[in-house]
Amino acid sequence: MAASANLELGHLDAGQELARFVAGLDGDGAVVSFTGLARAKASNGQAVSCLRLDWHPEMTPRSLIELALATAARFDVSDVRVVHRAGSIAPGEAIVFVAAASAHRRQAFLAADYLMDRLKTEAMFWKHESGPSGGCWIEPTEQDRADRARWSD
Amino acid sequence: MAASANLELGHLDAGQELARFVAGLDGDGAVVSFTGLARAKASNGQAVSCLRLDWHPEMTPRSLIELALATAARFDVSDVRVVHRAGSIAPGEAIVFVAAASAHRRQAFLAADYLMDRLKTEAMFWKHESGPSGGCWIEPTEQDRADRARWSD
Amino acid sequence: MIRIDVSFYGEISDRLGRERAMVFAADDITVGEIRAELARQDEAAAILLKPQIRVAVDSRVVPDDAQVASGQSVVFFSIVSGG
Amino acid sequence: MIRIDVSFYGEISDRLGRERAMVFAADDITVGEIRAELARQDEAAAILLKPQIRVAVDSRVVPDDAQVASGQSVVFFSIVSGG
Repeated sequence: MAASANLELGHLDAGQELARFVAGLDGDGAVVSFTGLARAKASNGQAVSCLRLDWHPEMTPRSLIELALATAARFDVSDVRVVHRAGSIAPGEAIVFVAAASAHRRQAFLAADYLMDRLKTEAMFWKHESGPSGGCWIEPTEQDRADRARWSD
Repeated sequence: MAASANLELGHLDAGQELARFVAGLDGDGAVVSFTGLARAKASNGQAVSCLRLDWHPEMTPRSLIELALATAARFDVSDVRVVHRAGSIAPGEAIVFVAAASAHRRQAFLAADYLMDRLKTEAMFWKHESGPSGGCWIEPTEQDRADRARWSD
Repeated sequence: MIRIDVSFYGEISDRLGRERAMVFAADDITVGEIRAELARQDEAAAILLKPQIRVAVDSRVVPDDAQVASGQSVVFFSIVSGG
Repeated sequence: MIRIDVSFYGEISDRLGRERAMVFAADDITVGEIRAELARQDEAAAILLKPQIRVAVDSRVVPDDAQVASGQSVVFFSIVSGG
């Protein structure tokens, strides 16, 4: 069982991350990945010109590896990976990449799903969207909280 | 809503497929992928030296696109992609790549999950594993059938 | 006279090969009749009588009472599995 | 005398900036007392009294009755969201 996390201040290339993750596996057959891309429109329909993810130098990286480890411990997976952008992100760019590997495809799906639900509500980032009519801070949505509540911890 | 399928007779590069899929999106924020790798050990524990996926020139490609279309129609997704190897596959090589994109991460997870469950039991392939003590044909497992039965169609 | 190309996919191809051409002295024939005729001709083909061996005519899966016309291709196949 | 570095993350940093150093004429102090003192000093800091504003001491999230020693760093932060 392995888990790793990376806080990425530059570019996040989901294809490259998946290729690297798959290359590092030792025999497991099922890999599920999630890639989150910065949206071009805010939930009120207005264009987003820039997303900024504020982060804390100690708490943010630690929250990522703690959530990856919790995921690896909870499911029958051999490897869990999270790469998360911080700083300024243009619409369409990848914000987050998550992958889980298992001998059993259901476990890989559950692990990636669980990790994303926890990242949405617990990763130590503060998200700010700006557009032509100003900016606002983004909190987890009701859906994010409901998704998180599906899991028993 | 888009869906596409490719029967791949050469090499399948999961990272490249994910990169291409993400590059083709138009604004959707959530991408889930599944990659299935040829296992090195059969379910009886013996080494697998080669996996062969037999296929029919018309029925096999059609089964792939039909399952991709059924997935795209069933979930709130903007794009669904399946790439499936055929022919001889060495242990560790990718057999299948599936991706689904949506504005809602739950829908992307469900779509990829559903499509894999259907591919396991309905894609028109015939799987043959060979190893040091001979070969055998692989059918969907009880787990595959149980996974498929979770969906109401 | 009907001439039909029959092929076999999956485990059954180990025993029956990939393809054979069949000729019937009849004007029409069903998938079930072809299945039965193959089992009569060839002991190894008795496996075709198992219900999990499905059949397609011109690449469309059909039931046993489906008619087959001359020149059509018939595919018998074992249980499928992708992914 | 206690000297404590306080910083603010998320929406509260719009109003309170990123960092300020605070000095207290006391031997010990709790997180809750720092919260109250900030709100007293600065009208904009009343937001810190909302329960959803959490606090970490030396990067570990703690409750309001946690003690803070001189030289430790205290982080107040708004609701987090990743992914």
